[in-house]
Amino acid sequence: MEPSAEKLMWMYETMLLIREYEETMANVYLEGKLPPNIQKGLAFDIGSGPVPGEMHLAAGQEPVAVGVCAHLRKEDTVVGTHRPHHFAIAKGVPVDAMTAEMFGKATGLGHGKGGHMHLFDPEHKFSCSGIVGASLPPACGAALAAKKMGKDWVAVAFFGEGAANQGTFHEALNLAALWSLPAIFVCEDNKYAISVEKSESTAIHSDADRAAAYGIPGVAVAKNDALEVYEAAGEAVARARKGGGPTLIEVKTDRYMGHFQGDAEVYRPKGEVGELRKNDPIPSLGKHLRARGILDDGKDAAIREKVHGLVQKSYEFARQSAYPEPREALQHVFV
Amino acid sequence: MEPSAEKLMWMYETMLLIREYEETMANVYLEGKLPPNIQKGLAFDIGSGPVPGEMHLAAGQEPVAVGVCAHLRKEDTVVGTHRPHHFAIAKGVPVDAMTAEMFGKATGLGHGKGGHMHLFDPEHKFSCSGIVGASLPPACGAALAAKKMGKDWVAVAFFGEGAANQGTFHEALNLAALWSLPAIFVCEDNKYAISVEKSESTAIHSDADRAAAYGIPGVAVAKNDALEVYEAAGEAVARARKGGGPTLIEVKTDRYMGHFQGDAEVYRPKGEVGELRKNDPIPSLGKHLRARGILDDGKDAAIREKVHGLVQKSYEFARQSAYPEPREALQHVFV
Amino acid sequence: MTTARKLTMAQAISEAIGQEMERDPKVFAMGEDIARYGGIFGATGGLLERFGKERIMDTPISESAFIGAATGAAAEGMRPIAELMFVDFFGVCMDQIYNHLAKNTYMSGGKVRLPVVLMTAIGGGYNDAAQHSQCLYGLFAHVPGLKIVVPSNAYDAKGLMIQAIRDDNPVMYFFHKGIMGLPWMAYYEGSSNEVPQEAYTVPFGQARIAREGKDVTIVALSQMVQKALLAAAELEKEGIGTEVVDLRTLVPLDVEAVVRSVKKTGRLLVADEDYLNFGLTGEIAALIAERLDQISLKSPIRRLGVPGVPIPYSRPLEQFIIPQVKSIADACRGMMRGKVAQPA
Amino acid sequence: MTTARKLTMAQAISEAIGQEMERDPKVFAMGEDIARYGGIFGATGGLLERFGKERIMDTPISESAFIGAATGAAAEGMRPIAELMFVDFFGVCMDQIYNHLAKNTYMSGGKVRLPVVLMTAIGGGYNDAAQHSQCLYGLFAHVPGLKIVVPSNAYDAKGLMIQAIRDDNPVMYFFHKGIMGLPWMAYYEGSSNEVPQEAYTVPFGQARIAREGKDVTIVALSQMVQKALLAAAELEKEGIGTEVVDLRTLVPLDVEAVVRSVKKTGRLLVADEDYLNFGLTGEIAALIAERLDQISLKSPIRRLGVPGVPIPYSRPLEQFIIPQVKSIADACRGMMRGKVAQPA
Ligand SMILES: Cc1ncc(C[n+]2csc(CCOP(=O)(O)OP(=O)(O)O)c2C)c(N)n1
Ligand SMILES: Cc1ncc(C[n+]2csc(CCOP(=O)(O)OP(=O)(O)O)c2C)c(N)n1
Ligand SMILES: [Mg+2]
Ligand SMILES: [Mg+2]
Repeated sequence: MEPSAEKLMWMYETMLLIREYEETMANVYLEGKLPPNIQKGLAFDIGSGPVPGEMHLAAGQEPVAVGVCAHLRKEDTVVGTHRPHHFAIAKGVPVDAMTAEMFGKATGLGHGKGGHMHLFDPEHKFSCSGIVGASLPPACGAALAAKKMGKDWVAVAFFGEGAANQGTFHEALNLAALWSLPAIFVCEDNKYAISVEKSESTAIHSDADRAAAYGIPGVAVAKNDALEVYEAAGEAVARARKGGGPTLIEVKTDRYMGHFQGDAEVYRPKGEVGELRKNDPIPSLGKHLRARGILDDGKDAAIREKVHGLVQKSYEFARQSAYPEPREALQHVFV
Repeated sequence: MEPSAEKLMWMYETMLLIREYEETMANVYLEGKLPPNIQKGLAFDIGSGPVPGEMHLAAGQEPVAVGVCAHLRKEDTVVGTHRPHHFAIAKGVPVDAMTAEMFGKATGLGHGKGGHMHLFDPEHKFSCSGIVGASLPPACGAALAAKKMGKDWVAVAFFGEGAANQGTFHEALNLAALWSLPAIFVCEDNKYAISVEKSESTAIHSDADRAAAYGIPGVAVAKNDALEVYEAAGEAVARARKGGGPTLIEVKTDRYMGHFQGDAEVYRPKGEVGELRKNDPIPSLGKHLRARGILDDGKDAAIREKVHGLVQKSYEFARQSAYPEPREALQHVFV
Repeated sequence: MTTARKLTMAQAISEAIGQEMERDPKVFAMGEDIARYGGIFGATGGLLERFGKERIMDTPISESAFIGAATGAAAEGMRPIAELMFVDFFGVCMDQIYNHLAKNTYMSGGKVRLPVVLMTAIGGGYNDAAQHSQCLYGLFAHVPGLKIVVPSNAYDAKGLMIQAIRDDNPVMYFFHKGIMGLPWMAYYEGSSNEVPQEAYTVPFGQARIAREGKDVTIVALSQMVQKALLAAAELEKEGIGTEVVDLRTLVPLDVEAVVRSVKKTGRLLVADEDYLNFGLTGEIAALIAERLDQISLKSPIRRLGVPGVPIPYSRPLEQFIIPQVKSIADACRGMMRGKVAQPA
Repeated sequence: MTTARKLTMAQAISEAIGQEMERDPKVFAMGEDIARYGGIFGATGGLLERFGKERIMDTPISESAFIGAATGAAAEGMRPIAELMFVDFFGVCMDQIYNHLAKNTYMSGGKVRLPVVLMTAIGGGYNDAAQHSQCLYGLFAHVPGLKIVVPSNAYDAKGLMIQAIRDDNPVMYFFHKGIMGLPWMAYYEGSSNEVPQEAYTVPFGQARIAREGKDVTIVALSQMVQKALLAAAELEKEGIGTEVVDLRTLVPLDVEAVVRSVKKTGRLLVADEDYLNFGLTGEIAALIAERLDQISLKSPIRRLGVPGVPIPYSRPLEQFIIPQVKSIADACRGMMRGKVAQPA
């Protein structure tokens, strides 16, 4: 199922947007965290700078987000992970409010209360969680609600290969299969859960094989490629919309940065990332677009400029926005 | 692998013991719980009588316990469930102290502190839990300890088909497979989790198929038969002892009584239990023994008498024993 | 016009759920054995027959999955009721409850609404031992983001359940097995009372003065209110006037009702079936200790609860560690003889 | 002879574990990223290299499985140390912790010994938001069956860890990220102190008077001790003498140390980073409120803690809801002006 030219352009542009977003964040995140502006003796201070706290970036994993979200409508639900930006951007979450959230500003998605791992945008039906494996049950709930309301909406839960060993994976897949829910479970296998390699966490090679335990289709996407993800997700989404129940998709993908920013990556062979970057999925999609005749140098430059402008504007918006008043901390426990 | 005559006799006798134990308990449990000795308006009072609280009996499920435990040594670990008596008896837990525990007496396995769902006998390496799915992780731990200590001991976790949808099932099987632990996971599929039929809880027919999710052998025993369980368990135990890692075994078995005593079983088709009892695994094993020439009427009567005496003595022991002093409630939080 | 009949608490709860399900098609229920079985403690009795299995849904034994699904469905506008069969099982699904259901509204800056009722059975006294007899509402009141409802009788149970279902926030609703009025478990008669047929609400955060008295305040909730009332009847014979404050909800907590009563009596006993240490009893005591500039005590505060041990199985042991009518009465008697030191 | 060097708390903890692993082959450790990574907060730094991956074991992200496995292995005579990376994740594995690890000894009548150390990171202050910044030791102290250790400095951390490993009971060991002395997170200098090279123990249930004073008692633990000491230094300039009681362990709790200090000062502030309601602060306040026949207060008791909201992400919000040096000092100042009502 070859995507339309429009979809292809959307995927390409969105991947560029994600990549530039993440690379920009990697830089912004370092602001104020390095000597001499931090406590003496520290090499880096996670709690300083405009964007404090943990930061998990998804550069390299763009194909998973865009290949799936290319099939989604606004009414479809996406639940992401602790590494959520690529999903959020691909689902259409406004980048400025998302950035402001990570700056802890009042204009942020959650008035600065959530932060990087807790981005909630009910309008675009996006949420995520800092707890590994926590995305799957709520996605079942969204799918159940769609079914109850008689809609052909679907719900997608993303999670890492590390999360596939959490109990929620099992419970949610069984529930979704049992109730034939319009849910798609997408495992991002980026080979690592922080420092732990998949072979040290998972008894089998491909999590797609676990679909058999629930009698649902399991699809392994062996290449970090937007088009391959697009194809697998297309079938799954179509099946779910038609009432055909859930699908488990595993995508082999690549994490270009540390688990979190500041990760010294002692566990990774030197040069691994360099090797991975040789298969960067963005230029390879670009090549495909050019071969299809829908991208040329001029268009490419225009897209990149647009993306750059959007990213710059978002960070600027975040920087310029005001912090919430301290006492607002006491609001919003309940609606 | 046909069991030795001695093993066969042990299995037969142990099944008879379990059956008589459970049937006796069903009667004793009712003592003091029925009108007119209870609060006006009640039909039954779970908190009265010599054995108060919940009571889950395993009549009909004897093949699972004896078929597996026939392969075990004293040093092997068994972790049971909320329905634990058949496992405990087959593992060699002294029936008198076990009964006294359920009478809440000071001579009980846990000085009356544990009760029916919490039988601990470290000497015979038996424990259990009232929490569904909780047997699997500690069995992994016992297996890990055996491995660390360089012993060829194994650990068995029993659990119901309902428990196979709990997250611990998944986490424990992956861990055991990953670390190649000498563990055997035995699922008792008695078709119901309280009132919920397996088809309403589980997306696939046989939980044995879930072994594929962990790359370990999965064996389905389709008949409620001690010899078939014996065979499947024999392979699994032998493999585990040799360092070959874990096995998942599912046994289709039958629950002859309510989920707990007092269960009106509104969810069961009338007559179902009558049908199930036609395939009672005890007479069928008896027949096999007779065919092998190791059982005759005289021996059968002698075994039954022995079993009867043991059961009677156990209940008598429990009845005669004293309650712990109330203040003992404050002891044993810590050793 | 109000038609009242005497109902058990189980009947009152299932009536409340049924009425709300009729009123609002977005309400549905999920849980283990809640459909054909009607709930192990009868909280959904008769509802399957009326609403069918699309709205009264039996689940696998996958508490994380179905409670998490309740959160997800609520975010989409549904109003799920989930039953956690015994509160003792919270440990298999606590993450979905307290890191998500309880926090998503806050983390979203109030954008996400999660109208979920999570109901669950609590309490001991019938020898179900350490894994099936706990209360634990104090633990849930400790972590932020959940409203905590703990009724003591059928009338309140119905009104609080309707209030809970209509609330746009996550509500945990705790029913004590020993006041449900089940045909198979002893219960306190006082918990079955007159319940109007019509739907009505009991607001959160308003304690009920279950009995007025001038000498001692007993703060209690759930089954312990029934025990306190029996103790109060005893004490009355001895001329001791006992005021029983039924908290009804822990979050929100009616601090003023407690303060008002203790100001009047000068003596406070907190009687509870939850664990004594680091929980409810300490909180109530602290509320008074923080206000000793306004409140004159006649006796040190007393607390009764389960004293830092798991619930033992054996009857004499269990009876010993759970506060009983007699221990409540004795504590009150002791307080009548109490004194406090002069301020330094 | 004792050789002391200044160590960070992370170094002190890993040193303690390493020394015990050398002494006792039954000790081993399991957890996420504890091997090659040395633990996200350095508690197992350098141990993989010394002990190999059979004894320093990375696990899958399956907390129920590996913590349950710790229980199972301990029952067989091993002495596992398990790390739950952040205490905030307890919800995925609480059943294995509190229905099994914490209760099996009791339910077995004392027959089952479970020498497990479950260590975990706590605390906020670096903007890790609602799911990675909690303390929650109060919750674990509330449920019976777990010893609860919460060190405030490297010296105590080492001695308490060795004590924990040698204890035959389950011990939960909470280290605050903001006092570990990590090269990538701000920490309080007072938490890095002189630590003897040799193995030594710090007994459980013995609070430490971190500073003596005559006017106000501050009861605190973990990082809050460091904050209290800084507040005390401020207050000293104003002539207010502050006694800082570092609880060190919550179970067992050194009630006498608290009572003794409050008897002396007549004023109690409980300063805590855990949730304020239904938890630690209430318990400490109640201990005094129960003893008002022996203790004369000069001011109502004061409590500081996180006031019933999830931990917000944004810096000004987080700083506002977590008690700081200034809020501690202010509370003490307020208490110096406090009065209590005359006994009625
Ligand atoms: C239940 C739980 N356990 C542990 C963690 C700590 N943690 C955060 S991310 C992570 C690794 C996740 O690996 P994976 O699922 O593969 O996702 P990736 O980071 O590779 O995107 C861990 C262990 C957590 N957040 N939640
Ligand atoms: C985590 C948890 N959830 C629910 C229960 C209540 N419960 C006790 S037994 C049971 C059914 C178990 O079914 P199954 O595993 O098939 O075992 P069986 O009773 O058939 O032997 C349930 C739901 C529990 N004890 N623990
Ligand atoms: Mg990964
Ligand atoms: Mg079953």
